[in-house]
Amino acid sequence: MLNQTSILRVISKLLIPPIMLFGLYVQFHGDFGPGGGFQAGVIFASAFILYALIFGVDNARKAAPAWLTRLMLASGVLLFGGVGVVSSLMGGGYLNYSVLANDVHAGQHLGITLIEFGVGLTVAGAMITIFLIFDGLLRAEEED
Amino acid sequence: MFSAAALAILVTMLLVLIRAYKGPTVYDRILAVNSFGTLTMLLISVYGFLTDRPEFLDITMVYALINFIGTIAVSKFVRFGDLAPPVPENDPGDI
Amino acid sequence: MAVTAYSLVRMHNLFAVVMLSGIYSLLAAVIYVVMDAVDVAFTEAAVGAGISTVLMLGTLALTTSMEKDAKMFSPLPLVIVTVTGALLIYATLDMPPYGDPTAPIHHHVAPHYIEKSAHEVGPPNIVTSILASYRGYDTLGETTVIFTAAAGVMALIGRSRRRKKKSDKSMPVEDS
Amino acid sequence: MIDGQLPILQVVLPLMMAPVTLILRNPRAAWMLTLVVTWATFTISLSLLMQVLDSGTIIYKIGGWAAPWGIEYVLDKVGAFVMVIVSGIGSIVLTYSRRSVEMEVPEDRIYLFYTMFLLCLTGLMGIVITGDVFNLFVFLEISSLSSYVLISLGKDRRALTAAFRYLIMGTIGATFYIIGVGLMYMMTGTLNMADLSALIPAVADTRTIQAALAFLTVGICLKLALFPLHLWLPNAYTYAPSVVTAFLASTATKVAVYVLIRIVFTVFGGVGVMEGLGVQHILMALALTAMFAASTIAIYQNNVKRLFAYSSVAQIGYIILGLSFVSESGVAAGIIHLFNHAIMKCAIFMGLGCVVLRIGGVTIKDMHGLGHRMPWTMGAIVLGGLSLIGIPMTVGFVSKWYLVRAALEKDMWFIAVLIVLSSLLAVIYVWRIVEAAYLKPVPENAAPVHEAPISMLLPLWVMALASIYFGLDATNTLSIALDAANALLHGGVL
Amino acid sequence: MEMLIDIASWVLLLGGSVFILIGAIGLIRLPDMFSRMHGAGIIDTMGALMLFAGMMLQAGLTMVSVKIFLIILFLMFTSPTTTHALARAALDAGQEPIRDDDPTDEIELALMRELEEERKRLSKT
Amino acid sequence: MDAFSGLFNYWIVVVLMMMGFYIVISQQNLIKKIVGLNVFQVSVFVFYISMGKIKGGSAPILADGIEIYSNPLPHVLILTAIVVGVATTALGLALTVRIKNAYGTIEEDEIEAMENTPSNKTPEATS
Amino acid sequence: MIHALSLGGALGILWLLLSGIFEAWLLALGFGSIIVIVIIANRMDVIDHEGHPIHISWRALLFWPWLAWEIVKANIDVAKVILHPKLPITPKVLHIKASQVTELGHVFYANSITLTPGTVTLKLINGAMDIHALTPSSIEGLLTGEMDRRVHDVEGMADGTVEVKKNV
Amino acid sequence: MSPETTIQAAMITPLVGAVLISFAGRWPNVRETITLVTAVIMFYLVASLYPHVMDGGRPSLVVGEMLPGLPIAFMVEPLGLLFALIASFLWIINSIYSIGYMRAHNEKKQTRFYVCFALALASSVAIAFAGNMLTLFVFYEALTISTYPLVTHAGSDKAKQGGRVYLGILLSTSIGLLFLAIVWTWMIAGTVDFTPGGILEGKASATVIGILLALYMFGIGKAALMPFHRWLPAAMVAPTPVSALLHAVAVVKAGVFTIVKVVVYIFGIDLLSVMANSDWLLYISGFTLLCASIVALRQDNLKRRLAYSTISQLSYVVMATAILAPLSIVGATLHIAAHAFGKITLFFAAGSIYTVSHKTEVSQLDGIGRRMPWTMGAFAIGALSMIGVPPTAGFISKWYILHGALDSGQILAVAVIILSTLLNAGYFLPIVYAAFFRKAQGEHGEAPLPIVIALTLTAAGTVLFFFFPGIFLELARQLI
Repeated sequence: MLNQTSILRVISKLLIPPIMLFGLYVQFHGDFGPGGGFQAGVIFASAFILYALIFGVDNARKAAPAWLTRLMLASGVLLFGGVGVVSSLMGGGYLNYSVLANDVHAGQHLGITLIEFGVGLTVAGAMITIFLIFDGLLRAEEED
Repeated sequence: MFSAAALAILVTMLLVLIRAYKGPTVYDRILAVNSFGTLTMLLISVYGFLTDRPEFLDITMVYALINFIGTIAVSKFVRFGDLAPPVPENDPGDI
Repeated sequence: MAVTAYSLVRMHNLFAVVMLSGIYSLLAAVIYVVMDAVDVAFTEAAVGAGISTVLMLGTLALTTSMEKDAKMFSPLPLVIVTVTGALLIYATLDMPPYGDPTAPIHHHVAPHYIEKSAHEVGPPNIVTSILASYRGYDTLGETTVIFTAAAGVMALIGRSRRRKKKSDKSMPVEDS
Repeated sequence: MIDGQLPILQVVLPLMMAPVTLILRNPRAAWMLTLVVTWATFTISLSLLMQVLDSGTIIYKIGGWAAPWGIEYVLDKVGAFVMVIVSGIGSIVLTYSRRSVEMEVPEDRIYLFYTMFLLCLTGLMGIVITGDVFNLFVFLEISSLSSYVLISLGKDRRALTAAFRYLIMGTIGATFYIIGVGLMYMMTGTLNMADLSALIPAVADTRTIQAALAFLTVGICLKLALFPLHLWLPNAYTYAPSVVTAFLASTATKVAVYVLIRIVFTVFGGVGVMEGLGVQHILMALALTAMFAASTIAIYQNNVKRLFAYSSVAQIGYIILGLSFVSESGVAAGIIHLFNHAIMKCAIFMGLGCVVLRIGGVTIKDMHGLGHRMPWTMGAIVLGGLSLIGIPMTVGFVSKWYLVRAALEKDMWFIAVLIVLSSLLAVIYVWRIVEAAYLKPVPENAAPVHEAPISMLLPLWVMALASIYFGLDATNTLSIALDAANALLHGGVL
Repeated sequence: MEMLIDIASWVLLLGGSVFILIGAIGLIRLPDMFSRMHGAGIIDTMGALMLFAGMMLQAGLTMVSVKIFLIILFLMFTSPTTTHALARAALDAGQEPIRDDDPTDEIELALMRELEEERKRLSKT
Repeated sequence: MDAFSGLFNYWIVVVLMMMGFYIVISQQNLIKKIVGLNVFQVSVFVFYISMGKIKGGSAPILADGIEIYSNPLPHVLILTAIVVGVATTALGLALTVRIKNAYGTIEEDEIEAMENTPSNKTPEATS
Repeated sequence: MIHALSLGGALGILWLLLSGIFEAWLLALGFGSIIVIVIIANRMDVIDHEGHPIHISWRALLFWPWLAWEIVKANIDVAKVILHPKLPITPKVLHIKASQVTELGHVFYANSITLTPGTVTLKLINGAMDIHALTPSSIEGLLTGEMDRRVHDVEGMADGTVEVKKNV
Repeated sequence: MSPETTIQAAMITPLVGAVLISFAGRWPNVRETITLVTAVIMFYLVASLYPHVMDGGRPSLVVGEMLPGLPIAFMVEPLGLLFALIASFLWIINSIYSIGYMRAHNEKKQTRFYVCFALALASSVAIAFAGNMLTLFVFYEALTISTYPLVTHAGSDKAKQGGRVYLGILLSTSIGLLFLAIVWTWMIAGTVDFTPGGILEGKASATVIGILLALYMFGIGKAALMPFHRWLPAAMVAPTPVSALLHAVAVVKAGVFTIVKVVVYIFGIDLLSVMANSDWLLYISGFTLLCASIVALRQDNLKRRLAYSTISQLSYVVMATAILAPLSIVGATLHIAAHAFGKITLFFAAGSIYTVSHKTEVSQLDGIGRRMPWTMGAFAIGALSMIGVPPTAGFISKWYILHGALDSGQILAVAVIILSTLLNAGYFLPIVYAAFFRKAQGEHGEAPLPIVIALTLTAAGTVLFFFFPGIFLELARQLI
């Protein structure tokens, strides 16, 4: 991408960090307002998609290599499941967060935050992966 | 008051939609969709005030965001995708 | 919305179709907001208008943006759809009217959430409480679905496409 | 303490291992892990079955929330039984899978194949065990999505279109299902099965509930490929990798049937609904059509996998027919056929997988003279085929016995005759293969062929012998099926 | 004061409504894609600004206002960017704006020639 | 008349659903099918959400001074369902891409035509 | 480094603005988030003067109101045209050289032009832009070069060191 | 060894044999020795049950429950023992014959042949000892399946065709009719155990009984009642030892055996004799009897002629059963045995002719008796037995049947028997005549030794049967 897209480039450089922050904000404020892990993941990923759109897939791949997205993808599920396992190990049922802390509320809160984070991780990972694959194919085709 | 605004927005949406349907080029549609997105943002915000629960502006933000990224993606797509719309390419380099 | 849907049927330019489906999704989101489902609207906005559209565009770029001309009109789908629709309309006849606070769904399970969730779980957003705690298991499933989709896309069109291409050529049709 | 957690472990174990295989990325390691997991689930489900048989239905509250508010797991006899089928087939197929997968799936996708396999297993287990109609939908989708991927991993390009068609029809089915669930929810306000079954009688006369039943049934029938809705199945089974075919053919549709049982008998309270609303007759008609139409189509197939795919459609007809009798022996016949058909189809498709491994194709022509070239493989396939026909000493006979009995009990003479006739159609298509394998000469230019590797033969024969064992000694399986049928018919207790 | 703010916000809201309507009409009436962009611009800028400002006034100094402010900020950054991106895409695809065919003055002609040369140069590289 | 207005909402939703459904089953183009599927599903979601709405209710986020909340449960369900929907879409699109690679077209009837020609020949040649 | 810090700071403010909740737990999360984002941004290589223009002076604060006013004027202008029964438009494409030094400046200028209805930046190449204008009056506004000057002012004394970097 | 263990052993022996044979496939001598040894052991085991049964013992054995309430059970009663005795004894002889035949023809896949043979025998014995209808059905089907590879042994298109007809008719009748009948019986009676006097008495209406009887009679396709007789001629493509197995040792015998067993133990003679609507069976079997004989007259292919003869002979048994007189039942039982010996002799002879001269048509057999005196001698004895001329086995059985028919006043049956005897003579005697009194063609000698031994033995058996019918007669009498 030559400097043809200078407008896009500059603006998106400006915007990407705030978008990511917004994503994380949504992630952690799901308790209070609308939103939660899923939406946060999507927003976070969309920041990344924007980056990939502007700076190209290759750069995007450098910033988020395959192993990283893969790890995000997997660890989100693992985190979610793990919270469940831990809670059942601690004597509650599966996904019974109340036992995670001394206080029911604190436990629930901790649990919810953790699993939402897991959701967010997976979703972000998934979205980035899917997008990059699609876009990567596109590039590959152009090269042909 | 807000309802008047909401009504105006709805009418506008309708007009914009007409453009989106009529085309005639892809770009007109994109333009229309983009405006439509803005209108949606406005509508949601206004509706929030209409029902006295204006806290949900986060949604509006998401819309703004998605609208932006969506349009960028779209225009990038029509620019670089190998599927330029069926426009006779008489002399592409000329303005 | 109906207009959007209708024109979706008629449109042949796939690109326009994708744009319209984006609009459709936006409209749906507005409706969600109107119906108090802010979380859902949030998600629909992000997903329907955003991710889906982008993905569809990617696919269009990889395939083609024009649909072939209309084929012969076949009545069968129309019949199926009419029957299904009629069945649904029939089903609506005994439904509680829209927005009726006395409808059964507002009296069996939901009140518990509304009244107790703050006490039992904590967060003021009831949707979050249900999503993450009461029905946390659904959410686990949901996460898994997303995981499945991503892994599936990886499996289908993931990298190392070059190699795949070769193998595609070497054995195009197995039993011919 | 672990004991109490078994039900959840059953689903969560494969679920959590799926990401691990994704991270591992090593085909062999992924296989090993998956193998361990599937056998573990099998063990667990066996012990759960014992537990259920001993002490009745197991209920597990997820997240510690009581039933209508949270999601609960309910494992009754039918569920435990189906779960044993699914995990058993899964573990056998997986033991068998390594070589076959290496051959049929691109190498760099193998670990993803196992990821998908685990997810599919998760989904199926989740469906079986859950006591919540919406949760069921979620797991249905997990299993469906992963099976779309699994199918499209086949090398033939037609696998792709097959998977796509499956995706479209499967999603329509799932959407119908949620429409149905929505309608039910609208009238009752709950999603819990037990709760629903308690609340539905009060509103059973409303048109909404009737429509809900219709939508649920159609949606599930799409998934289970009941006759006019089966269009996705033959191609999907034909072009999917053999392992996938073996697994899906013997589990996925079975689980869908299970869902139908759950909805119709547990949620809607069975007898009244079936008889009152004419569902019974519709299902019966469809099942009979399936049995005949699909078997007839099967006779004309040249691709053996496709042939057996159509035969699956026909066999699903048997199962549904059994259910549609709404009598104890009928439902028991359905359930037992569920089990039996899983075993025999698994054996057949695994056998075909061996053939693919060695010959490269499974058209009738490829099978020529195969009886002498791959005696063990063909032997197992023929055993499976005999079972399909319903020759005594095989599991197929047991199912047929009960089906006919159920028909006669209801004085449905005609249907008994039809059942018997349709199994004669099975003779024809099975015998086409037998003749090709044993009576046709080996093609002259055929390359020398070895018998399939022992790692594949062993699981194959375990299944083949199982189909004989359970044909000879069906008391255990039958008593479970009869118990389950009894429970389902009398109040549909979970 | 209360009253004043109310009136101000009403005016803003009404004005915004009028402007978005005008923008939409422009979107319909204007002859080609490039000129329509101006119509869309009205919606994005004036309309949105006024409406949001009206809402801000209603909300007073709360989180809501802050958020609206952020939204406006975001909009002001993105809206021209998207418009530009779109225009570029259209141009690159060979879409040409309708122009008044007789150039008003010499300067413009010269400018255009220059432009054309530059285009050619670019297309070579 | 009252019943009519109460149900009118649902009827619109039903019409929408059926349009989506019609697109899915009548269209030949694979992408359009997926779009149709989306429309179908989204309409179903709207149906769910409209179930949960209570007249005069408010979004189910607890706040002071608000008494009536709409039913949050459908929202939760639909959140999940949306995710499932997008997952399906992604997979469907990926499949479409593969199909395009393998066949060079994404029109169903053309694909069928391509499939039938060789596969009809093969058995004839063999038997 | 300084960019990273300032980005962190800006993000911190943003977080507080968005969140409005000052609980320790959430603040900690916010802090963590910011660190993560800075790291990612670093990876993405978007932290530089373009991505985070701290050097833009306070003059921006003066510029924006002016711009807003311009926008209003232009809006009314275009609105008139649109509502005019004859639709008296004379679309033209102009070529303009921007006087700003940095690309950031160009972008600012271009965006400001687009933001004012009646003119749209079609193309920006090394400070040379094509502008599509709807009416003669909107052209006039451009040809006076006032906006150009003002943006230049905002850009401030952009240092050449940064200038070199960006063309790499 | 207790009788129970003996039953077990008798059935397991051929299975073990089959396994051993398949392992010994590479060494023909070992393989054939095993076959013979197995056959002998099995015969010994079966025979050792004889005294026990004669003493009135009914040793039984329950292997396990196949379906709830439906065990796989065995019980030795006289009829079954008779059948088992015949089958196991003829297996020995047939094995000897097979060895000669198969070696002389250099047949391929001999191992499979012997394995399937052993399996078929195992099934036969299991059928013979079956304690209930389910068990019988199970092994009935096993017999069908295990003989299929034998029928299609040649692997040619013709063999395939024959195999199709064979399997098609046998499976469709058994699955289509017999199976239904069994399930239905079970539902009516709550059991399918073989019980003296029947299990249906007083449990079902006359119509139902009639339908059931029809289902059974036609469902037992192995009894080759018209119109389900076509599999027998079709199966003639098989090697001669297989034909012998089908016609004499196992398959058709299993069919008629099942019919007798069903009539006696499921319906009960008393039940049927008071029912007016069982007469049709008589007519059908009579019709089959005559028709098959007439068709046989017109066959030039020797084996086909024999096949049609079998069809008609089987109908003797069915008819004898249908007469429902105690004596005729005895006759039916005896005829199973008599026909077995006679027919195996005939087939052995046909095979022997084919082995040496490759002649298959009746018209080619002129003067062959001079070149192959042993063979044709045996053939003559067999033919006489078929006709029912003393001193052969056929006479005794026919005599009992006639007696029974006369006793119960079934004049029609008497007429049919007499007529068919004439027909039998009509299609057998010309062969014998031509073989011995026409001029010979071709140059060849007597058949290989094992073949000659085998057919001599069976011919001798046929004659001995006439003089010492005691063994079988006693058993048959116990039946009543």
